[in-house]
Amino acid sequence: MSNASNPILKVAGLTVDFLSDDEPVRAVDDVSFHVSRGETLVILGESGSGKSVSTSAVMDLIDCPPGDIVAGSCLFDGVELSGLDAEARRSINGRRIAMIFQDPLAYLNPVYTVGRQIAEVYESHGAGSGKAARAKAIELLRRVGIPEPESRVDFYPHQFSGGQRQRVMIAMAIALKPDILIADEPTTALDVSVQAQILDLLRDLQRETGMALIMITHDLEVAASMADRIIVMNGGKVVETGIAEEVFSNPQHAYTRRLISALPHGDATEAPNRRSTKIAGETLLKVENLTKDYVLASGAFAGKRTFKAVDDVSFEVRRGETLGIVGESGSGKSSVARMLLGLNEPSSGKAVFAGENIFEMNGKRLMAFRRKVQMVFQDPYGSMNPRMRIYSIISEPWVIHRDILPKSKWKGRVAELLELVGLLPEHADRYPHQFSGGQRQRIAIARALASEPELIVCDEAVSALDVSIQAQVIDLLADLRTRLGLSYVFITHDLPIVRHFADRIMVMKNGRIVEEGQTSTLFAAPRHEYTQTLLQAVPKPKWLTQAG
Amino acid sequence: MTIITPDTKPAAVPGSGRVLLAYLTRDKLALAAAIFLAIVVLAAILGPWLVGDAASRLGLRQRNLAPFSLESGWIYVLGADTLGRPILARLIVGAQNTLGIAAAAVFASMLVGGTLGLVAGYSERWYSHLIMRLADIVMSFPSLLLALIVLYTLGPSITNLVIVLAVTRMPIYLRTARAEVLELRERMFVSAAMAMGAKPARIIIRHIAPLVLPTLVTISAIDFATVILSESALSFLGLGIQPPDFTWGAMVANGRGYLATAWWIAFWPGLAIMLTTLSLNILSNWARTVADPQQRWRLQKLRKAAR
Amino acid sequence: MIAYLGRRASHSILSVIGLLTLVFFLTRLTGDPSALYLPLDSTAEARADFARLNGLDQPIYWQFLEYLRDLLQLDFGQSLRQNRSAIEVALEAFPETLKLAVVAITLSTALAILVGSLAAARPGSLFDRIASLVSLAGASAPDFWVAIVGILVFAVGLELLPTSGTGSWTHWIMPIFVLMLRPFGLLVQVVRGAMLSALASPYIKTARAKGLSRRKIIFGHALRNSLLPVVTVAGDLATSLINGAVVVESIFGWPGIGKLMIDSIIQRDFAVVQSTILVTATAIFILNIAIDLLYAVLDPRIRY
Amino acid sequence: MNRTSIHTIAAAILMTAAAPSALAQAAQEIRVVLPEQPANLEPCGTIITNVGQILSQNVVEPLTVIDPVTGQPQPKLATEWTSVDPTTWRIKLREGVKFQDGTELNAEAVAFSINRMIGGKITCSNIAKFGDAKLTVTPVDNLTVEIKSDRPEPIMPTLLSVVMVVSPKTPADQAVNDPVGTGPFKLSTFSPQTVVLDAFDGYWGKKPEITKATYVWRPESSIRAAMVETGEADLTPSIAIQDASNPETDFAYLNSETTAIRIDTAQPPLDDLRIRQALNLAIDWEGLAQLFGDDVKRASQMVVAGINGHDDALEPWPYDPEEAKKLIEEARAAGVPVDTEIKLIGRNGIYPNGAEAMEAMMMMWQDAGLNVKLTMLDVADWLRYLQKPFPAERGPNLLQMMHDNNKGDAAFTIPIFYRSSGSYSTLADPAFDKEIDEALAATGETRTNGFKAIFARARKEVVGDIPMFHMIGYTRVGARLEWKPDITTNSEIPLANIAIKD
Repeated sequence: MSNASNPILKVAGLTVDFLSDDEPVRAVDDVSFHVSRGETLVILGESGSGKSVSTSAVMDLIDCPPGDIVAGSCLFDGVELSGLDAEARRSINGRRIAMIFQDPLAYLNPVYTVGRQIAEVYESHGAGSGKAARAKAIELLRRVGIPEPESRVDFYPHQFSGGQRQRVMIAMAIALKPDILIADEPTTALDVSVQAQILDLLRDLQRETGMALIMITHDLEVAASMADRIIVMNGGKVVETGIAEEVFSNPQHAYTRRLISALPHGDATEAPNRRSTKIAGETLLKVENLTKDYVLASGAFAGKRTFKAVDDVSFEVRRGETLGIVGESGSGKSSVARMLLGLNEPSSGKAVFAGENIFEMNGKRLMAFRRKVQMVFQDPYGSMNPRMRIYSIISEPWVIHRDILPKSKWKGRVAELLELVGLLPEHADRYPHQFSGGQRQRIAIARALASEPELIVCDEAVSALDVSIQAQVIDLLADLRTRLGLSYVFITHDLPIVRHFADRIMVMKNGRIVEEGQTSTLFAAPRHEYTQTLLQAVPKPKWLTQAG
Repeated sequence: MTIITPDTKPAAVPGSGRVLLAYLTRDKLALAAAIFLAIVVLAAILGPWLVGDAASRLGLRQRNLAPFSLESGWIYVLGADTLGRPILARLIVGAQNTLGIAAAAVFASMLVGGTLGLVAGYSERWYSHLIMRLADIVMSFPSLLLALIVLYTLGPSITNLVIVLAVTRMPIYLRTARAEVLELRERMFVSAAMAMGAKPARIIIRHIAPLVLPTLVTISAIDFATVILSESALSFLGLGIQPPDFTWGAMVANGRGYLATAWWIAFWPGLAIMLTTLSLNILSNWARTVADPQQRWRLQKLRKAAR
Repeated sequence: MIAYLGRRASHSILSVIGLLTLVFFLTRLTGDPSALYLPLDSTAEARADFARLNGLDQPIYWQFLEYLRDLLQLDFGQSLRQNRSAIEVALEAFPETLKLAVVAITLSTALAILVGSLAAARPGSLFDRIASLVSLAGASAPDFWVAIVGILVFAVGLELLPTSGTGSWTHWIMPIFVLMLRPFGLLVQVVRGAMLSALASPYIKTARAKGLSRRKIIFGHALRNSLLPVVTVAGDLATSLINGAVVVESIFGWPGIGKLMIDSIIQRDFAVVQSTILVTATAIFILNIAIDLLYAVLDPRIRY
Repeated sequence: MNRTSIHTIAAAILMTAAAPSALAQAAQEIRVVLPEQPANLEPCGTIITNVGQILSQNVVEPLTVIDPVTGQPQPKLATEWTSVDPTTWRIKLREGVKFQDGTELNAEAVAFSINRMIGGKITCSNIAKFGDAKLTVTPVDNLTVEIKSDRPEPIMPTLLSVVMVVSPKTPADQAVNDPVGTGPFKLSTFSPQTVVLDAFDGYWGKKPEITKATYVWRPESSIRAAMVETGEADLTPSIAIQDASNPETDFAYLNSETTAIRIDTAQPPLDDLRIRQALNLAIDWEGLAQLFGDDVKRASQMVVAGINGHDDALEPWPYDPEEAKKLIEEARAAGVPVDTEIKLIGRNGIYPNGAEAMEAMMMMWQDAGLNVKLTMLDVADWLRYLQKPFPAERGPNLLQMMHDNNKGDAAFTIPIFYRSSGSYSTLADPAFDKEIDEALAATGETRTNGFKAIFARARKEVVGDIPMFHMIGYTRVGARLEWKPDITTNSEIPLANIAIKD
């Protein structure tokens, strides 16, 4: 399938710096790649690897300054792009090379209808305007699978779901049947099942138009499922390049190997088991018939319209156990967490913790409860006050709960906690923004541990992290559980992550529990249709699917 | 388990003095503004000591003395006012009242407005609604009427002038603080603190207020300029600072009748006001650029790599 | 939507009532108007007559109740100074101010959008620097000072424009110019700032990837998204103009509500003070609601 | 098109647009620019400057007018007056006078006008000149009225100069903004921007040259001056001294206003005569005068020359800082609390450069060794200090004042300022009261000499005030007008006296 002899785009020796007060930061260092018609090239790398910058350079999307294209050539269909004047360059963008982005909500202009934004592509390249452009836009929307395109063409981006928005972006990109489509992390923010649909769409379109596809991703499974060829980037450099199957089956570079080993494999035997070893029989938390209604609108005549975010959920967690709650966005899993932490009020139901209903607690009792249950949040950037030093962040529970620790011992204990989570005592003087995402999540765990809890609720605690870091943080959590006898409620959208960590798994959809069971049982024989979909939605390597 | 150390060196924080100074030198206009403001502040602090009582000593024989003549001494270089007092000396002494009043008014309105805004934004109790209605009322309450009421009931004094100016500017801070809080209280670190059991007071003071403050400080720079101008408008209407106290605004207002015959009486203080407010605006623009990670590079050295 | 409007309107009415109550009692703290309306050498008897004629001899809470009773019958009281209905005086002056404010705010917003977006298109360029400096300098000068210098230069010195007053369109030039200075200066900064952050938004990357022209990106995509903060600030400035064009009105002899307000305040013409505040406050609250509605027009994500 | 030509065209457009307003003033029409908008046009308020300057002698006419030179009443709508007995005056009215609404002027109309003034149903400023006198008016025949007062009123003919006669069709129980009088002009428009007067064809006297007068108002003196300079207006009765820079058009006039500082003689240390004398001596009067122009007259008493009772021979206080210091030291030695803070209370906008004058005087008194502190107040606040009852906790204070007596007789001055019952008076001297009462009851030479003696005693023995200056007003008159201001200009600008040069 690859047609390396006649690439449509050939990038050679691309080097991009970002300038500031310090030494220039080299984002992309001597990167070369090429792609041919009908071929899919995947650029794989973790955050900060320079994978997006290299394609932005091809699209002329880098502002210079502060960007600085130090060297490199981009030969597109025989034309050197870097030497073109603005007008000529513009005629290539959108018409011959198109691009889609990670977060379509941000990348679509919020104040214009999608129809207008699609029609704009035709208008600015002289390919139709007015009614004709609109008709074409409707056709495109139909092609990318937007239902009722005739009416949805006049909707604004925020009126679509995440997957539909990405479809709109794709429609806009393929409007003029470009030679190359660059897809920058197109499925990262989407649920697994939606991700599969979008990837299918991209594959179909590529088959139809014969365009070259450059796909940027950090997700090894996505990469494997799409790539003909693959280049792996790390620290701005290409560390490995080759035919996808070869790279995956026989990685040459140490970094690639590390990435692939961090992957939570479908095959249970390969990865270390991080499940609990000792689970006491004692029930720590028992949730009964938990329900949360949100009032959508209340009019004088219409009456209340309510939406059940959590619908009659019951489960229990035993001491030393890890319960995984899995569900896609809108499944109600986070609402459960917030109610357990007392951040939101439930509409009805009970949650008995150590013999007492959480929702009826107040005053002293509630304070005592808050010591025993802690939370680790999804976003390690947002869950810490950016103006507070690490010392203040970790010691805050002691300020609130005066009886935990005398002030004289705080410093020592902060150092202990930092070491416990794999950081250094001297980090206590720094601010959150001086740490990487994984390190911040360790700090969040240290803070959670500060009040000596019995249960930690982790809400998507590793979802925002790079794959290799995810594994490290889960290792840490597993290790702490063993050492401190903790229990976890581990909430995630990513089924594979909990496979080796959770003892039991509960799958949620639309506020209800659809399936619950021991992890191994659930993975081996998913009973519910939805669980099966989730498991199957995990992308399969292209070479396997094509072979099969 | 691997120990992961943070990146070798923390990035240059745009808070450290040396970095800020470097950014300042790269924007010549901002540098000039900063130097001018520094001089004005120095004059305000040292002024009375520098010129002694020259600013209030009568010189009826030097009435409306024209500027740029050194015959009567250097202090008369900018001319003399209607009572023959040297304008230069009055500018220097007037800086103290002008800046003092503006600073006190801005600080007071930021403090009160900010606090009320924090409360109104965080809580949804009845008093939050009351605060918002109160803000509405203050917004549509004519500042002139307030000035007169205060002038009449409390008497003419600098403190009372500060009260008037502070009250009229307060809603800006209140609304801004509230809007910020509405957004901040949904942030995860606030949820985290709540989950830990932190009381509302602690969350507001420890977690939300420090993040609202920079926005309020940015507004206050522009507001400082507004307050100086409002104060001079009050003087124009006779409701501002009352003799024998004076500010630049009052100097312009009193000298305005002489613009056709002795322009310097109103010109110099007008220029002082203009340069001061202009400098403040320029500096706050500069500060915005510094604070914006997207724009900060404009103030950086941008040394390119060797090719 | 209608529920929202209803809620806003009820809040506004509440605020207006609160405002009027506050004004009623506070203004009466500022002294007895009879001292100002009667000659200095009037007899005590004449003063008593005056108080009786104007209802000032009643206890203040009684006066307030009477005021409320009259309000319900749409009687807003008599002007002490002008011998006629206070609301009539206020409504006569208000359009004059409104004309000035509307023209000044519209012009300065339009100009500021043009200048601000051009400045933001090439940040740091000569145009950007000059535009910022000039607009800020204009916004930094005391307006009465600019107005008087303007008259001396353009009317007396160059004899190009009339000094003051109303009449032909030339009479509008200087007052509008002076009124525009500050809004224009502030708005240029707001537009520029909003444009810079809009131009750094992801959707601008999309537009560039689509191959749109620079002009379309700046005026089509970035500008439209920058309008929200501009509308907010322009609304605030319009509010202050409705309340405070007093300096310009006073200097240029423009018979607006600001001048009326200051005259009434100084003369303790309480009924007129209350009526002008009723008129301006109502206008301000209507303006605020209109701005909220404009938000929804400008940003489809906003729905009430 | 290049830039220069754009400029030229722009300028040309501006010129043509501006031109009509200047040309619109046809030969017989004038525009007058006043400092303030008249609040209303009630004829009973003509003693208020901005009402009187429009209405007085133009729309409405009084029974008598005061001669600006002699201070004596002259006939206007009244042609003769005789005192029947000490409390009764018989007034003969002019014949053939018609109101602008066609009604005839007769005794009934005059009785109506006076009863309207004194009826208490409208706020009437003019009536204040009569003090607390009770009047009864009876028409004797068609053109004769008899006015009785409850006590002797020797200056009744002078007082009649504030009686503006209005048409009997005027509502008696409410103030009006559309006065109808007998004057040579009738009111045409009264809007928030202008007052327009048109000539009245049926006027009884000589027809004025001017056919139409438009009044506008601008608070800024420099703008009023500019308007006359550019021809946008023909006349402004009041500009600030610094704007009176063109001798061709700018005329100074003694405007009957006298400025002074009142000393609160009841409060120590001001109850000590030496301190009061020192206050007078410590001021550099010549320097201070520069604030008000070269033409101001140093005042030794509260009325200007031409007012019955003014004493030309009375010397004002000289400037003698040494003597002032000496007096203060003497007082200190005698145990007077010289260092007590004395409040100098000024009023915003009382007269041009008023605040500057207060600042200057404060500095001079401080130099002399007195602890004087200036406070500037708003009118209403200042009035509390001016008029009885004074605020209880007022402390020692000096009050900035200005007195305007253009009614020809010191009776409008002396009792208010110097009698213990006077509403501005801080004095309480029964002997002085008696002297005042006697002078007020007298007529002719006795009256004049009595007043003179009172002024002399106030200046030399009592020292209850610090007379400053007899003030000067400045007018700017457009080149095409023939008109000079006089002492009455502050209260009236009769259009009939204005001529248009060819």
